[in-house]
Amino acid sequence: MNDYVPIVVLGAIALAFALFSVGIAPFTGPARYNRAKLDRYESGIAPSPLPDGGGRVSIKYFFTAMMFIIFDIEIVFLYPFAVAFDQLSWFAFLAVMLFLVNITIAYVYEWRRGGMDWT
Amino acid sequence: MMLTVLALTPLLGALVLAFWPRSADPRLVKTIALAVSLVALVLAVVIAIQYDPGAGYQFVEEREWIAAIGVHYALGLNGIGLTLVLLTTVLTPVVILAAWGDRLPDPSRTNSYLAWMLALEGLAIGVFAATDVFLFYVLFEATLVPLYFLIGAHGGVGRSYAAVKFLIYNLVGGLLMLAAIVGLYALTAEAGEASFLHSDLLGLEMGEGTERLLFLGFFIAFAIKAPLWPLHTWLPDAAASASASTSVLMVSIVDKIGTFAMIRWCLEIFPNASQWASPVVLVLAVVSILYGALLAIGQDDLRRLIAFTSVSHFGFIILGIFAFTTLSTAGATLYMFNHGLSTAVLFLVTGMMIARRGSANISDFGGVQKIAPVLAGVLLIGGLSSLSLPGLAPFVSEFMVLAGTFTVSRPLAVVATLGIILAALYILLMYRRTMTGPLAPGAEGVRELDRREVATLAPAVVLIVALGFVPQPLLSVIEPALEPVLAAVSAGDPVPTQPVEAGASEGAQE
Amino acid sequence: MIAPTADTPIPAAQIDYGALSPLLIVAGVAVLGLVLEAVLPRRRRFVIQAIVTAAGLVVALVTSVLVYLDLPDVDEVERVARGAVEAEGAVTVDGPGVLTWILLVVFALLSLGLFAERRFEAGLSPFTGRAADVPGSREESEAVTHRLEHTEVFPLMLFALSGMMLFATANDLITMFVALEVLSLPLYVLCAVARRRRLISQEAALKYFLLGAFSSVFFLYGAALAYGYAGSLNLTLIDEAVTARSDSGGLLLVAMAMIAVGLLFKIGAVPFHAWTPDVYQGAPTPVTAFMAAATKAAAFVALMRVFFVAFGGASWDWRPTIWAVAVLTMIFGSIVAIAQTDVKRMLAYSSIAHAGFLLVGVSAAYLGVADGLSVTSVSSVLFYLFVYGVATIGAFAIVTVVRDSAGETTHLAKWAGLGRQSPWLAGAFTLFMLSFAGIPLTAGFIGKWGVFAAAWAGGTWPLVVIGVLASALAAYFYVRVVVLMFFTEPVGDGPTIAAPGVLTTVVIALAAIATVVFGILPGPMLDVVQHAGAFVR
Amino acid sequence: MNDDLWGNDPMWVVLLKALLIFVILVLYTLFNIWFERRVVARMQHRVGPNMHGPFGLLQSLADGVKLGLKEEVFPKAADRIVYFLAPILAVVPAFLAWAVIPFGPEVTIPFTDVRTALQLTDLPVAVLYILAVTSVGIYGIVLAGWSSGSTYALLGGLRSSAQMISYEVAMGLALVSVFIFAGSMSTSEIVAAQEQWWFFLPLLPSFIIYVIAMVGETNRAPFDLPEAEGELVGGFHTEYSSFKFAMFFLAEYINMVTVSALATTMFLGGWRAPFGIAQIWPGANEGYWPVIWFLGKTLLFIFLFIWLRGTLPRMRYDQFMHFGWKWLIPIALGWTIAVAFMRKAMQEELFTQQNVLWAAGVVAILLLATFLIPEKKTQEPAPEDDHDAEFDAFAGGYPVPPMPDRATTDRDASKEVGRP
Amino acid sequence: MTEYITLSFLLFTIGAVGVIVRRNAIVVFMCIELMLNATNLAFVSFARQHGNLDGQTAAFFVMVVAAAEVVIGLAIIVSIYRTRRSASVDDANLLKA
Repeated sequence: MNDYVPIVVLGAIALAFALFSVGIAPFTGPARYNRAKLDRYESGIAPSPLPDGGGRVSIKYFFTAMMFIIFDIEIVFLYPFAVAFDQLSWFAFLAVMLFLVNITIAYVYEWRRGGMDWT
Repeated sequence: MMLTVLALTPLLGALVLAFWPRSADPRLVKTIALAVSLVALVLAVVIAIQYDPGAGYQFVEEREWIAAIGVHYALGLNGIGLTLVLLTTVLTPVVILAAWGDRLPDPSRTNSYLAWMLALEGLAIGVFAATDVFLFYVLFEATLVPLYFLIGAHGGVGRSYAAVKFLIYNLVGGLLMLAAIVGLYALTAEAGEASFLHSDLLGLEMGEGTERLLFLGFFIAFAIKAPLWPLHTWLPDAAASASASTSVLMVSIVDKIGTFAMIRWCLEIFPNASQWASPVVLVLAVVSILYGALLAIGQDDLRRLIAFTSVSHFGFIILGIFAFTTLSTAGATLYMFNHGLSTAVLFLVTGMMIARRGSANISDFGGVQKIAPVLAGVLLIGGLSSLSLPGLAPFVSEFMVLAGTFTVSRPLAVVATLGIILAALYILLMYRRTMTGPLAPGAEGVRELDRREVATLAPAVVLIVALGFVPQPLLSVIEPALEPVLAAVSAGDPVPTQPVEAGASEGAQE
Repeated sequence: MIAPTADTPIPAAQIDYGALSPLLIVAGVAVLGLVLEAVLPRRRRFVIQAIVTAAGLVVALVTSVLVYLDLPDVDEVERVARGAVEAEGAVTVDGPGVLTWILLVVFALLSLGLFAERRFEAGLSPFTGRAADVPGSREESEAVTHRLEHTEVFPLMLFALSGMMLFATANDLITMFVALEVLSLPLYVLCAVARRRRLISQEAALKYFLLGAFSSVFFLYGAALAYGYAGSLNLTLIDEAVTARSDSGGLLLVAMAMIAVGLLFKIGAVPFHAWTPDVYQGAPTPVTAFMAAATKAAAFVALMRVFFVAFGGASWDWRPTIWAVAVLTMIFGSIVAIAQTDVKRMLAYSSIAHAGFLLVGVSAAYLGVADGLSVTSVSSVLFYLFVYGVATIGAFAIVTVVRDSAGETTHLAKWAGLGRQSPWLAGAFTLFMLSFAGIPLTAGFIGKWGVFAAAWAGGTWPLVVIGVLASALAAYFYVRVVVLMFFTEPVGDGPTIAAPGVLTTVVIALAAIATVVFGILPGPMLDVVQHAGAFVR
Repeated sequence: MNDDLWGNDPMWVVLLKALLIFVILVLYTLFNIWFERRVVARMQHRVGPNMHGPFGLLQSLADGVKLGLKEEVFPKAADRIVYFLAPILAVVPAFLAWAVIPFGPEVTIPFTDVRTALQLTDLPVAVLYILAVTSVGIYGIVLAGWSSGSTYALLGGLRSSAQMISYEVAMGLALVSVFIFAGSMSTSEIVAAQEQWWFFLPLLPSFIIYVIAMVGETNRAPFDLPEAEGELVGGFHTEYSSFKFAMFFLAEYINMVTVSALATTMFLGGWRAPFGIAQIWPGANEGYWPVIWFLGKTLLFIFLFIWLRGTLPRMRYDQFMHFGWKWLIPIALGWTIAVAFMRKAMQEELFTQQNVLWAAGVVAILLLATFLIPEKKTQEPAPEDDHDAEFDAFAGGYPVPPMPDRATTDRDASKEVGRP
Repeated sequence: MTEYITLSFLLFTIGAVGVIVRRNAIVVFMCIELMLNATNLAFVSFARQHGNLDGQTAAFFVMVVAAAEVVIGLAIIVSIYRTRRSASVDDANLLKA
């Protein structure tokens, strides 16, 4: 457990620094009110109202997130496999290869069905 | 094989009719149905002739059916079963003939109407012949389906409600019996080989509590079937909505399954529990007798009236059975047969009256005997037989029941006798209101019986009269069959060796 | 260069691929389906997918049967049992398990007929062309004009099936959890892709998903606690810990309760039934059929496996709870079903009631007599699951046929007079209803008989009595439908009966035949379930 | 892992090391900003900052101070709490990642006899830890974009996260082969495993993939789409000013250093002296010298970043995603499988080391060659009436400017129909 | 060790309460994820307590399953949101209760 104490220490230092910096900002800078300044920036034109909840975003972002989850999980499985590689038998090796083949099939499927078209 | 053939004949007939083109001439269809039922009757008679009264179960068939749970396809007839098989086969042609002129809600469905009747006949024969309790249960429940459709699809006003009520009541009973059968299975399986055969169940060892529980499961099912107060309420509704032929099948045949099964299954397999329950059952039976009779008096609907008389009669039958004397039990069995006949006559005649008048209300009739004397005469005979006039068949059986009961419990017998008086009241009142006096307005259309109708009613009337004088052939068949039953019941009874005397002394003490 | 160092080699797992082959085949064909989806041109996908799926299922069926015939006998002291624990303790290939495989594959084959039926929607499948489209939008009508179809339903169904098969044979709580999810996730998706009434379908999917995920977390937490109690997730080892327990086992009780929640949810037992009616109603009818039949089968076998094998030593702790749940489920399902006006909802409540009846069989925990064959909890539940599943698929198949211009007409009032219009269809539906009601000479009767027999033998006769009374209640609403179809005048023009396609006809016919045949001659099937024996541990 | 080395430092040593890392990172960032500006200026034939301090070294510091003196703005539409926390969430993980980066071997702290490793701590899963912690930084970006309540910021945040997670996969896959060779995820052990061979040689494709992915990960040119000034103004930090903006700035530069340091550790032998030096000078890998090597190698990567920025134009978003998902990931996947097979073959002694090297080389060259093949226009079911069709600026969900020969109107759905 | 179990149980309870109380599908879903993570914590703690790896392996599987669940769940929620512009569970009421 002691391995993690230094991380906490470093984290505390970083957090203190970040909090301090962000915290003193109101005192270091000027504060001159200006309505336009507090509006959101939209390239110099009057900002258009935002719909509730930030409006709709493209479903493609959702796809990307989903694909990431799938592949990230794949990686989660690959890391222990990689670390223990030299101790593993052919069985484990082939099992992981089979797993990779499965992932590849999902990948090909997604590609073919247009899940990766960003244009 | 004889019994299988006998049961299969109407079933096959039903199948043929079900697939017969609907566009076919209805008369051809009816003729086929009648022919099939007559074949069954002939077969039954052949069986009856071959039957040897002293030899226990006969025409036995036994085959493994569901080996995994020890179910057999086992048939066999003893005297009681034979009596009821005869009743069934006799009444079915009568009923089909009576249904000749039935106006169905949907005329194009004559096929299914008759097919269901034949199916019911086949199943009923199977029930009376089954010697495996599982098979018995299956057929017992299966009879609900034809009856349900007969009431629901081919009945009159309120048929849908009546059909569902009928089904639910009987289903509840059936399912309770199912629970009990499950229990029997558990017992036999524990004892070694699971079996449902009547012969295997006879000497089954079971604890007192278990036995009573199982007995109740069976008994409630049968009490609903043979409408015993207070489980009878489905019957008047069903009878009021069903066609006359259906009512006959229902009351004269199917309801007999209840009383028949009390003897075969309750008494024989659970003798101790039967002993234990008999006081209550006897009281309920007497209540049934009086209640049915009283309500019959108050009825304006002819069909409901007959239904309530049946409740009363079933009270007698159950009284006879649970009195556990040879006399009363034999009387009860005979009563089943006789009641079947007399009720059939009543239902059919009133059915003809209702069809002519277009109403089932007694108040809509009056003075009919002036324009239709034969019809009135048959109604009178049926009625008189129902009130057990000496010389007609039911008298013998009712007397036997009362005499037997008298030796067991005098008060009950006395109270039950009141039922006879009440019976006279309701029958005669009904007859007077419908047949005598000035011709009621609207009743002019009540024609005299035609030849087919006479032919329909004749066999039953003849049998009623004949059996009134010579009941011996039937009794000789019935009595030997009852011996083992009573032996079983009294074996559980610690004190008496001669049931009649013991019963008498008991009665005297009360 | 760095030389490989094999300091402490991890041994290879021993896996009998032959015994697991049905499972592997189903999963493999599902993956193959994905490949096909990726490489085939759109126009030919549907037919090829359907054929491949069917072929895969048939092969799986044959191998399952072969595996079943090849199961080794276990020389247990007391009872008949066949099979062995495979795959390093993760999967038990035993009699009941393989039998469940067979059942599941049969259900899947029957449901496949409904999945692949393209006769009703003007030559399109019952699934939406493009699930991403907003219902009623221009894109959707475009999808229809271009005759788009989601052919992924076939692989999805196979994935769900593989999950079910694994679920029924898992010998390890975590394997079971994974299987639970593998079976659930495709079903969630399948629920959402109805062609007609998409909003309802999506809503059903959402409810199913949220509640399903919720309950599976309960299962999982229960598994975690069981692990905490026993130090292993393996059912056999948990059993050892439970049998040898010395403490009061509070942890164990909580674990069992939570695992039970997860499993009872899948079964649809009260009080975890809330999803059933909504999902059954909203999901595309073929999916409902598949789900109703197969999920229930898999979940029941899993339930029994967990509670008989792992927690068998604590049976007196859990049995009263299961009794209570069984009673509640039977009565609640039967009573509420009476008030339903929608066929699919009514069937859903009926499925709840049936879950109750099945639980009666389970709660007895009757393992049979020593050295003899008799009705046991396991065998009776298996038989019941079979007859219930077949009748359910048949009934839902009929639901797909009764339609009007807006698709299926599931309102009961619209079914009035069906018996006049198409007596065969109505007759078949009646048959299924009678089987549900447990009328003799239908398979449902033997099913009910079996679970009640097991319950009585297990010493819970009050449950049997309550069960038969609930059956009578249930019979009431089944009969009501029959009354409606045969004895009631049709409203307006009555239902329009789409001429059923060949596939649907075959499905209905097979289901009806099975219902009758196994009602009259249940012997062979009963023999089979009894010879399956007990769970191998 | 050496058990008595990790987790047994006295508290003051830990504190000292943590502080040192913090200081180094801040200073390094200031240096890097200056370095970048100078190098880019040189590439553009300019001079770059040269006024403050020697060679203008203090320019960044001056800029930083100036930033701090700017007015702080809370936009009207912002979600104030999240808006406030986002920069913190971005910067803290950036620092944290350095907890497990090895700067050097075990040394004696001057003026004492305490021995300690030049590494704050080590974990059995150190690399995983780095990946995890840096991923948390993405939250800072997404939340900043979301909480600003501005379209530009939101789009920038979304793009940024989409981009980072897309390249994270390739990066993660590239690391798998390193783990296979090192047999560990601990940074110190990975460095130890590179005693003979730096991994970038046998694992050249992994190295290349990693380097590409790391540029994508840090939102640097040519992959700096989230902050693409031309289209998104400033991306997720459009609405930020003052110290909060400075935090994002700091986080970006630290991340740059982090991925460089990770690249150094994973592929370039970490703190080990460059090939040859150790042979000539035995003391090169001892004491505090390795810190020099380490920082030098890191600076090499920083230079690469700058070089890329000075050379390459920014990619379009779809090109970027296309490249990541359809090139990097399959190649990384294929390479990983190949490495696994090779390693297995070595285990079974099917190959001699020589053969493996050759094969690796060949494969690497082949893979490199694939980059030269122009991508085919595949599968696109050739839009029948491409030119006549009305152009939809939002067809794929992203605003795309119209080409000169196309008119802009609403949806062009014919293209979508082809794929359900 | 019990602290970890207690914490996991607390998290689980919070998640469960959240599922029951909250109406937004996404929030409900996140609560479920919280419960999954609580489970993971329990698994890992028990693994430590028993000194075997089963629990850790289980946590692995749970993570994968949770990810798969996220994919499916979000897809369903998104599709509902697209058609109704609302992620509230109460707004999904076409199916009568």
